Amino acid sequence: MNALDQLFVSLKQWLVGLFPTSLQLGVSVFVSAAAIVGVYAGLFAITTWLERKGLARLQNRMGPNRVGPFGLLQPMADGIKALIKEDIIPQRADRLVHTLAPIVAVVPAILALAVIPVGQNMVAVDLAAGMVFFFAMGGVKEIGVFMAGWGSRNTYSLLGSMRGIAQMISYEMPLVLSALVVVMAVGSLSLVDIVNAQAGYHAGILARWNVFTPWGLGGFLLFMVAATAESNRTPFDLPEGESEIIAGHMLEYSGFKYALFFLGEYMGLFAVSGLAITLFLGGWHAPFSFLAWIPSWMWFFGKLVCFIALFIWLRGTLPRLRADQLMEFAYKFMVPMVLVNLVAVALWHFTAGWTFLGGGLLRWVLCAALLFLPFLGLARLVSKRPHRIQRVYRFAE
Amino acid sequence: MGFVFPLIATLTVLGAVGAMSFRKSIHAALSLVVALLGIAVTYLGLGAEFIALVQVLVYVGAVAILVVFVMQLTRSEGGQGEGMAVRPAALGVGTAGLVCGGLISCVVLLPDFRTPWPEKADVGLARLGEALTGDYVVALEGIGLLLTVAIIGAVLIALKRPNKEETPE
Amino acid sequence: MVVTARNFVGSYYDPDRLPTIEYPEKRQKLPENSRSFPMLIFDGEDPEAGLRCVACKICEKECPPQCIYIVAERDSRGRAVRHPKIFDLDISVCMACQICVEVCPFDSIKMDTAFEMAGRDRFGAMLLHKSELAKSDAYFHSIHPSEAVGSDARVEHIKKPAGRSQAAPAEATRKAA
Amino acid sequence: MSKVTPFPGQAESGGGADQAPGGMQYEVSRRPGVTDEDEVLEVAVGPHHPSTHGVFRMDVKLDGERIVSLKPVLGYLHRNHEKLGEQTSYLGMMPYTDRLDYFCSLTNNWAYAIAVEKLAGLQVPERAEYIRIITGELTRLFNHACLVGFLLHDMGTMGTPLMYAFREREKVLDLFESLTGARMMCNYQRFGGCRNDLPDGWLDEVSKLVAEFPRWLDEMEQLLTGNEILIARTEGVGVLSPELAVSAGVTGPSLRASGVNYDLRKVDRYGIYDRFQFRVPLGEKGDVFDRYMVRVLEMRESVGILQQAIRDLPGGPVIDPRARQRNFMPPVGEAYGRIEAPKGELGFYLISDGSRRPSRFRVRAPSFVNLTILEDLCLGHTLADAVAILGAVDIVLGEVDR
Amino acid sequence: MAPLHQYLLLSALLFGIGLAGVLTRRNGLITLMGIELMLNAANLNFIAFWRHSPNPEAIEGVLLTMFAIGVAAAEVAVGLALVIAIYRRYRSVNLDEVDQLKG
Repeated sequence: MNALDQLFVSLKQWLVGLFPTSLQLGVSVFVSAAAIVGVYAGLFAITTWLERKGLARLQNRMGPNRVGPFGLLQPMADGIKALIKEDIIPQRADRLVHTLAPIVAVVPAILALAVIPVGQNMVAVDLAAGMVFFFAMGGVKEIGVFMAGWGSRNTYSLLGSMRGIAQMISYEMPLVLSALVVVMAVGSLSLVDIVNAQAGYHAGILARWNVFTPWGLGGFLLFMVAATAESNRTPFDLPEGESEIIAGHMLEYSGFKYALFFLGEYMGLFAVSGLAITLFLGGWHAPFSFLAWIPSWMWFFGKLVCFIALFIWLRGTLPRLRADQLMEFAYKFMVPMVLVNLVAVALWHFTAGWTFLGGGLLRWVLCAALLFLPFLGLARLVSKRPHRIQRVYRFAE
Repeated sequence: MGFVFPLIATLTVLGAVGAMSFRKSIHAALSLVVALLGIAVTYLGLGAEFIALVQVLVYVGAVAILVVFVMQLTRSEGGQGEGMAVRPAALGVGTAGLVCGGLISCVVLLPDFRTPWPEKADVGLARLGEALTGDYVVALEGIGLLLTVAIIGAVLIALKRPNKEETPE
Repeated sequence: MVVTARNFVGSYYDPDRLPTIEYPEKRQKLPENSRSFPMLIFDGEDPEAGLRCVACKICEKECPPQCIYIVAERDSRGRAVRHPKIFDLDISVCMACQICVEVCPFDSIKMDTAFEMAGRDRFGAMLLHKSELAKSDAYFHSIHPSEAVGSDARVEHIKKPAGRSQAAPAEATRKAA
Repeated sequence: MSKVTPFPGQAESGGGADQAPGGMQYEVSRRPGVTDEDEVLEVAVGPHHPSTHGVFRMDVKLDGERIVSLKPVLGYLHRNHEKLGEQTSYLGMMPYTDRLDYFCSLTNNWAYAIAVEKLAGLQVPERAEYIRIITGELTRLFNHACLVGFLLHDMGTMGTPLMYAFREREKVLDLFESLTGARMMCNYQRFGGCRNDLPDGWLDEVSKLVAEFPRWLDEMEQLLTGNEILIARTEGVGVLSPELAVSAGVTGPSLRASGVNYDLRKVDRYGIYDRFQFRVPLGEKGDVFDRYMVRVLEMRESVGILQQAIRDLPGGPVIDPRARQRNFMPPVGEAYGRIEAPKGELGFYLISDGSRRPSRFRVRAPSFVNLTILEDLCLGHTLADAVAILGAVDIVLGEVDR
Repeated sequence: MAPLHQYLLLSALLFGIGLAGVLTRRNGLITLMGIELMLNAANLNFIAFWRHSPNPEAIEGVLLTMFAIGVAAAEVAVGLALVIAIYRRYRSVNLDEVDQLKG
């Protein structure tokens, strides 16, 4: 099955081979870039369709079924509509900042995708410090949000962009620290090494993924919460809270620039889910050894679609958090929990030597306990539910 | 690939000049971001890949946003358009020109800056890590302490004290 | 979260969880009582002669938004004939409240169920004239069967077998339904 | 007085008192310590806004995210309803009452019918009373269900509970269409009873729906009441103290959520409500969560009433045969008929001078009165809360602006 | 890679621009940005000389730059806090008006 697995790699080598050696470097860079943009833009179209159909089915509706069979051409229709729509720039807006904002919002998200290993030796750029590159690109995205908010000189978009930046900054720390846990365990910043460290199978069956370790599970959950906040998805979709500030920083945009913003948001979503898969769910490894014959890139994109389905499910169900609750949750719950997780992985590292009979299990339970107890304490501090909601409702005759 | 450095250098200088001369301070902040990105790319040119990434992460990701945030808070992004105050500008630019001229002259005159680049092993991250936690661990802990103290100090200074001393009306 | 999942899965097999009716292809069966815009009833074949309406203008007076306009026919000597020359109804003004049906002593105006009245022209197309409003009694029986039976009894009572008598029709005996 | 700038960011117009559209000047209550030059951001949560339940504007002054002052601006949907009442006959006004609170047309008809019956002293047959109660309680069911849906939609769920509520509402609207002919604009009640009798098979449709409704309610509660974020967003937000509620004349579920036991069905015992056993849920704190819970509990009570009404629905005429509809001329006098509409106390005040047209046609709309306390609820909260509070106050602009 | 002296020229130019900005502009934020530029120019020098050093294993230059970036970030944080405090007290950001020593 190696042929199918390495299909794309051999395809690229064949393509690069066509050119004279002097041009080969440029061509291989171009082919990788084209592959990334092509694949993820296609995935973006599928996700918009999936989102509309999924949300509809959650809400007892049909979802698009008029444009093409089962509404499959709906993303095409949306794209054409975005292109045709008139592109209005508010008269008082700051032209340059207003037009540059979508570009600054989209480009970093796509660049971040370059670092994620999609399949066996199928990674566009194998940086030694891949993780730092990913988070650097995450940082640049915020400037795009600010430029959009400030550029359109509108109170709602100003409020939206301020909320957006505050949210992104305060959730960047838990995101980076929960990813740091894996770096400490694996010992390298390069994503390819992290995926290779998760190769192999426990007792021949279960894959050796990080998520099956206590600190991995904790890290995964924390990472997912921070990722939802970082990519502005419900229940943290405050910057573009429709019912309050309409479309937040994207308010004064129409036509193609508005579509660019959504492209940026979804690329951010793919990037963050891709990173979660690489760090905790074993990148392109199969979960069980007997399933290993399926090509590697199919595993990666399969998991990515599952993540997208999870985000859509979340978006259909949960209401939105308020701005101050969001911040309180970030600093009072996420940051302490992530620090505890660092301690847990250190404990895991130093108890690696316990190979006696109950050692593995005891080690697992010990780390899990070290994580779970602070979780209970912090949850009580932040949550409102347990002690204050017993409302007694009198019934008058 | 020789043309890369001059292009990036001019971009950085233009960004820096913009950062200092735009009337609207928001434009100044955004052109500072351009300058910082230019410097990050020059680091890549020099082979210090990790530093370039850290530079983008710290400066563009955090410092620029902080500056822009404070501009919003202090309502100075409108830019009263004070631009370069004429009289002191001559003095300021003059002294800066002198300092910069001195630097450039010593760079141009001293011969030993023209020697070719030696072979440099790629700085492995692992070696960097060991050095940091090895013989430079004191500096690492020092920078950690410094950052925490700075954050706490910043919060205390900027804290909005509604009651204690009312701003004189 | 579980509830939305149950709805998501349910929408594939449980009809209750997917009530959508794809309108142009599949149509919802309208209940018998449903009403859209008024129509004039005529007996027999000829819509002009068999028109029940006697141009008494009660519905024109009673209609809350005043959307009916009637001009009675004049015979050679200028005396009003019990037949409307013009009976215009502006369906952009009409709010389908069925007051005209209740107050009409001659059961000549009833509520139709055809609701696809969209037209291209905002004013002309929306003003339905007598010819477009007139519908046969058989059609009335087909859309409102139970109501039609009741109205037939009253109509027989009004129309004496030999032509319409001049005596005030059952004004005294009839109450609006 | 604070300066009024209709568009944010525009040059500050000169000093001027707070101009309400009608030229009325009133002091804007404001949190101490916040002067105008501070970062007071003026936002017009304008008539064209996704969560104002219709055309309704709130001029909000924000200090950061906190609301400093909130001034509701109404009148966008004013259709001159009451003057129209003085030019149209009594029967002609009945279809217009559907357009007041276009969400619950049958309770509007009922209130108007009660007012005219009080004016003319008409008797309503038993069967008509039961039909009125069945249609009234059905309206209350889907009104509260849709309110919960809209409230959650304002708080950010992408309309999922709203769609579930609309699914139930569709069933009830189909019932109304088969009974009265139209889904929303029913125009079904007449002075002295109802326009036509129940079509056959209608009643067991209703009982089937009433049997299924509690199952839907449990599903909604499972989705919402235990929801951590909903509790965080509504608990302690927009607290309405009983004293303020009573003095401001707030009625309906918002009043009962603050713990005041005032339900017209128990106070006036109009129609034949005294024959039914049902309880009135009262809240404890009066915040948005209580208003949500009181409405959910009221839905359960309404289901109980409907079951009792279906069980002992008598036969007999649907309308008092002696009542005249067309040239209806009530004796000279005045009357005020009021019912417990889903949104509060809906009242019609009519003065008759013996002619075919009322000489004064006044509507006491619950939404309008409940809206007066919006600013007191929202002071100190953030903009997101103001939207949730407005959702919980449950206003419909057709009724507010008349 | 361009010869070493061009990198030094670039950092000298940046330093000059930063200094000019600090000296001429009255807005507190622009001065902070000027200081930021000067710090970056210095870091650029460190990296240029590190790359130029004959000893292949030397990484002191990179380490020093990382610490310099850390210190610069801390400095900006405190500087901005000061600017906010000044704004709250004097209602404006122009450093010329900040001339009273009283608290």
